[in-house]
Amino acid sequence: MEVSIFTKLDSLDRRWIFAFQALVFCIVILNPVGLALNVGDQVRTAFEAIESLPEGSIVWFATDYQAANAAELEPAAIAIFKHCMQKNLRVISGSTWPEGGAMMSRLINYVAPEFPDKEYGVDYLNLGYRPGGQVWLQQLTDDLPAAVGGIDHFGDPISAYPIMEGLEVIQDVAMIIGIHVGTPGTPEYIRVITDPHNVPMITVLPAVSVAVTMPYLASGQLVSIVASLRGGAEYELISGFSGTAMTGMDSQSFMNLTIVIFVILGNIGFFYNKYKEGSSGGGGDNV
Amino acid sequence: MKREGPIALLMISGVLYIVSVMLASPVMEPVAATLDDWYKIVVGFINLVGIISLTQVNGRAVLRKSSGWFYNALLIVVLYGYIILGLVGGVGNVAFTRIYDNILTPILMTIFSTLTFWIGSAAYRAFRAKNLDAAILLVAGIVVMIGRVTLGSAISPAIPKAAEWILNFPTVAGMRAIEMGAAIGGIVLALRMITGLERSFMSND
Amino acid sequence: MIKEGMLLTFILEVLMGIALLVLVSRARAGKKIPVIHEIAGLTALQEAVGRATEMGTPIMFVPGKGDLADAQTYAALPVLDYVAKSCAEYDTRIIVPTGVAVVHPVADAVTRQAFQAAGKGDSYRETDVRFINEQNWAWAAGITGIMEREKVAAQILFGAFWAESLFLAESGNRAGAMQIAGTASTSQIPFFVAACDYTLIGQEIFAASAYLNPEPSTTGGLVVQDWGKMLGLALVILGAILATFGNNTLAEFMLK
Amino acid sequence: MSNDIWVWIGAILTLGTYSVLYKDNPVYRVLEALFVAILAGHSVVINWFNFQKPTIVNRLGEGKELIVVIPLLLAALMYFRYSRKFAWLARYPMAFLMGIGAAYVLTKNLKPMFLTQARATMLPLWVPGDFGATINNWVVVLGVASVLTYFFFTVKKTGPVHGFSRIGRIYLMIAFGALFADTVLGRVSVTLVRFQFLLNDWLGLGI
Repeated sequence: MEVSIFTKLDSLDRRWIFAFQALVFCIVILNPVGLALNVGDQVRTAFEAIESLPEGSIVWFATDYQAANAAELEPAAIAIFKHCMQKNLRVISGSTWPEGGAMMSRLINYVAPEFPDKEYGVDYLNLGYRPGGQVWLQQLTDDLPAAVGGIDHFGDPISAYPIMEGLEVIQDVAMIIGIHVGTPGTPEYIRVITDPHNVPMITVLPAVSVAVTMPYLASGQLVSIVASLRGGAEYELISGFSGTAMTGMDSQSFMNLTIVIFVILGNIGFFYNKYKEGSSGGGGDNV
Repeated sequence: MKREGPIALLMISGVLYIVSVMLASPVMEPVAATLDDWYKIVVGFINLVGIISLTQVNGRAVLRKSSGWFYNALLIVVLYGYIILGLVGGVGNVAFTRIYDNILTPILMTIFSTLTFWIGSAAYRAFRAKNLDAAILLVAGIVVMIGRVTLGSAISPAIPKAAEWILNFPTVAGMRAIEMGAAIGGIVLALRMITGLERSFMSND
Repeated sequence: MIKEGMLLTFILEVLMGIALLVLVSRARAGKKIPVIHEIAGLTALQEAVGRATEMGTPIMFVPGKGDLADAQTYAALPVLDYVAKSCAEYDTRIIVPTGVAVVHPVADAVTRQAFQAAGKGDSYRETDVRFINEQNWAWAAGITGIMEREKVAAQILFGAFWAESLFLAESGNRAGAMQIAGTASTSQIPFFVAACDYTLIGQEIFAASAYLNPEPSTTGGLVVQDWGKMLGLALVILGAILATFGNNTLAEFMLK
Repeated sequence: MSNDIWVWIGAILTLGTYSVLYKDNPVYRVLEALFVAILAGHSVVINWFNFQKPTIVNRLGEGKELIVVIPLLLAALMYFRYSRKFAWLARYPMAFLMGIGAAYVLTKNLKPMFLTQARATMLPLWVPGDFGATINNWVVVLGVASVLTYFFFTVKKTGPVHGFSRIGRIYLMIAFGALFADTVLGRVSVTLVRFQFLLNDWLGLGI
C-alpha cells in the first residue's frame, strides 16, 4: 500500500530531523548572511549602567556556571569584562560552583591579552569557589576577606593585592554581574545580597532561565538581563568589542526557522491523518 | 537518640538562627555568623560522600564483572588519577588545567549541545494543535521562536514586538504567580521541618 | 524588637505556623479540615501500572535530582510509595534510579516498605533501586541505558529536574514508554508538557502527594499553602484597585 | 585542517560525543566515564585547595580557633552512613544543614519572592490617556490572579472559580510556549559553538 507523504510527515524518524538540523548548521556557518542585529533595551540598560560607574569601582563577577554553559554565556561575560577594563573598573570574581574558578580563569585568558597593561591582583582577581551556597553569600555580606579565607583561587593571600582595597563586605561593590545558570544563582543573590542590601545586579543568563527570571526584572529587583548568545552579540555590538557571538546570530535564525518548519510539517501531517482517519494520530499528550 | 536527637538539633539550630537574624539584638547577632561558618564547614567537609558513593557503585560493578564493567573501571582509574594529579600538582598545574580545558570541556559542551537536537525532535512531535491549550502553546512558541532572532525583524518589525510583549506581560504574570506560590510552598515546608512535622528524611531505618 | 524590613515576614510566618499546627492537631484528633479536591494525572498512574502489568515489563520511577532540602523530593516520595504499592499488588517490577546520594537510602526504604505493606516483601529486589551518579548527565545517560535494556512499559518522572529533563523524556519516548511527569522546576515544565503523556504542573505535585498520602502534616501544609495563595490573590486585587485610585498605602506596607 | 594536536583531540571528543545521537555506543560510554570522573575529581581538588586545606591549616593548625572542631566533628558523622549499625549518626549533620536551610527560607524568601512580587503587581487598572498601558496592566493583574487561582487545591472549582482557573491555565500555556521557544534559542547557541569549532578550527573551512 502506498503511504502518502502527508502520512509520513506525521511520524518522521527523529534521526532525519537531527541530520537536517546538522546540515543547516553547516550551511549557515559556512555562508553567513549577516542579518541585521538591533541592540535591545535590556542590553542597552546594562551597558549604560556599567558606563555610568565611576572609575575604580568594583564589579563582582559571580561566575556560577560550568563548562557546559560556557558557549552560551561567555561571549556576554567577556564583552562586559572588557568594557569594565576599558572603564578602569576593578573586576573581582567569586563562585558558589566548584567550576567557577576555572570559568573565571577562562574569562581572564580571553580578556587579558587585549589589555596588556592590566594586572592580576590590581585590576582583576579570581577568588574561586567556596562551599556553602547562599550561606557563603551571607558571609560575604558580613566580612568578605574572612568569608574567602583570605586567599584567592590559587591559594595566594589576598591581603597583598591592591585590588582588595576598600572591599570589606560585598555591599561595597558597585555592581554585581551574576553569570548564573541554576542553583545557587540569581534567586539566591537576590534574597541574600541584592534585595536586603540594595546592591544593583545585572544577570547574564542562558535563554532557559530568562522567562523564569523576568518577574524579578519587572519588579525592579534586577537592573537588566543579558540573555544568552543574543545578549552577548548585542553587548559586543554596543560596546564595540567584537567577539564570537555576532557570527552566531544567523545560525540561530535559521535553526529556529528549521524547527518552526518541522513543527508546521508535523501539524500538516497530523491534520491530514485526522481528516483521513477521523481519529487522532501521533504521540499522545495532554497539552 | 536515633530520632529525637536529630530533630532536636534541627529545631534548635533553625530557631537560634531565625531569632538571631530577626531580632535586632547585638547579643544574638554573632550567633548567626557562627552558624553560617559551621554550615559552610559541614558542607565543605562532607563532599567526599559523593566520591565514596561513586567508588562504591562503580567498584561493585567491576567486582561483579557486570556488563560494561570496563567503563566502571575506567571511571575509577581516571577519577583517582585526576585527584592525585591535582593534589600533587596544585590547581594551577598545566596537566590538570589541560585535561579540564581540552578533554572535559569539549565533552561537556557537546553533551549539552545535543539538547538542540532533542529539542528539535520534541518540538516536531509534540507541538500539535490537538486542542485549545496545545494550540495556544504552539502559537506563543512560534511567535517567540521567530521574534527573538534576527530573522524575525528582517521579516517584519511586528514579530519581535509581539514576542517581546508575550515575554513581558503574559509570561511575567504566569511566572510571577508560580514564583509566589513556590515561595509559600517553601515556607510551609520549612515550617513543617522546624516544627518537627517533616521527618521523612530519617526514614532510612 | 524585630529588625526593620522583617516585621511583615515575621507576622505572616507566625500566623502560618499557628495555622499549620492547629490544622495538624485538628486532623490528628479526627476533626474536619479542608479537603483536597483537584488532582490531575492520578488515574494515569494506575493506567501506567496496568500497562506494565499487561506487558509484563517493568515501570521506571525517577525521583528527580533534588536533595533532602528540596520540597520536590518530599512530593516525589509519597508518589513513589503509591506506585510501588500498586506494583507490588500486581507483581510488576519497579526500577528506581537515584541520582542523589542522600536520597538513595530514603528511596530504597520507601520502596521496600511499600512492598512489605502490600504483603509482598519477598518480591522486593534490592538491586532495582539503584544509585546511578550524582552528575546530571551521567545519571540521565544511566537511566536511558536501563530504559533500553529493560524495555520499560512506563516512565514516571517526579521531582526536581534540570537540563536533563528533555533528554529523559525524549529517550522514554524513543523507547515507546508511556510517560507521566510532575515537576515544580519551572524551566523544565514545558519539556515535560511537550514530550510526556501526562504532566503535573508545578505545585500540582504537592497536592498529588498530599492526596495520595493523606497524613495530617502534609494535608495541613497544603491547606496553609492555599491560604497563602489566597492572601496573595487578595493583596494583588486590592492593591491594583487602590493603585487605580492613586493610593499606594498597601504597596508601601509590603516593604515593612 | 588544523595541525594543533589539542584541536584534533577536541574534534575527536566532539564527534565521539555526538555519536550518541545515532545510538548508544562504546565510544560514547568511554567519554561518559571520562567526563564523570574528571568533573568529580576536579571538584575534590578545588574544594581541598580553596577551602579544606586553608580551614585546617589557617584556623585549626595554628590552634587559635579550636571551636572549628565542632562542625568538623559534625561533618565527620556524615561518614557513618556507610556503617549499617551507626548510619543513624549521619542524621545529625543532615539535621543541622536542614535546620539552617529552613531558617534561611523563613528569614529570606517571603519578602523578595512573595511580598515584592505582589507589590509589583499592584498596577493601576486605568492609566489616563494611555490605553496600551491600561491593557498591559490588566493582562498582568489578571494573569497573576488567575494562575494563583489555578493552583488552589482545597477549593472546589465550579462556576466562576472554574472559569477563572481556566484562564490561569491559558496563561501557563502561553508562558510555557514562550519558555520552550526561548530555550531553543539558547541550546542552538551551544551547538553552534561546537559546529564552529569543527568546521572553522578543525577543518579550516569558512574563515
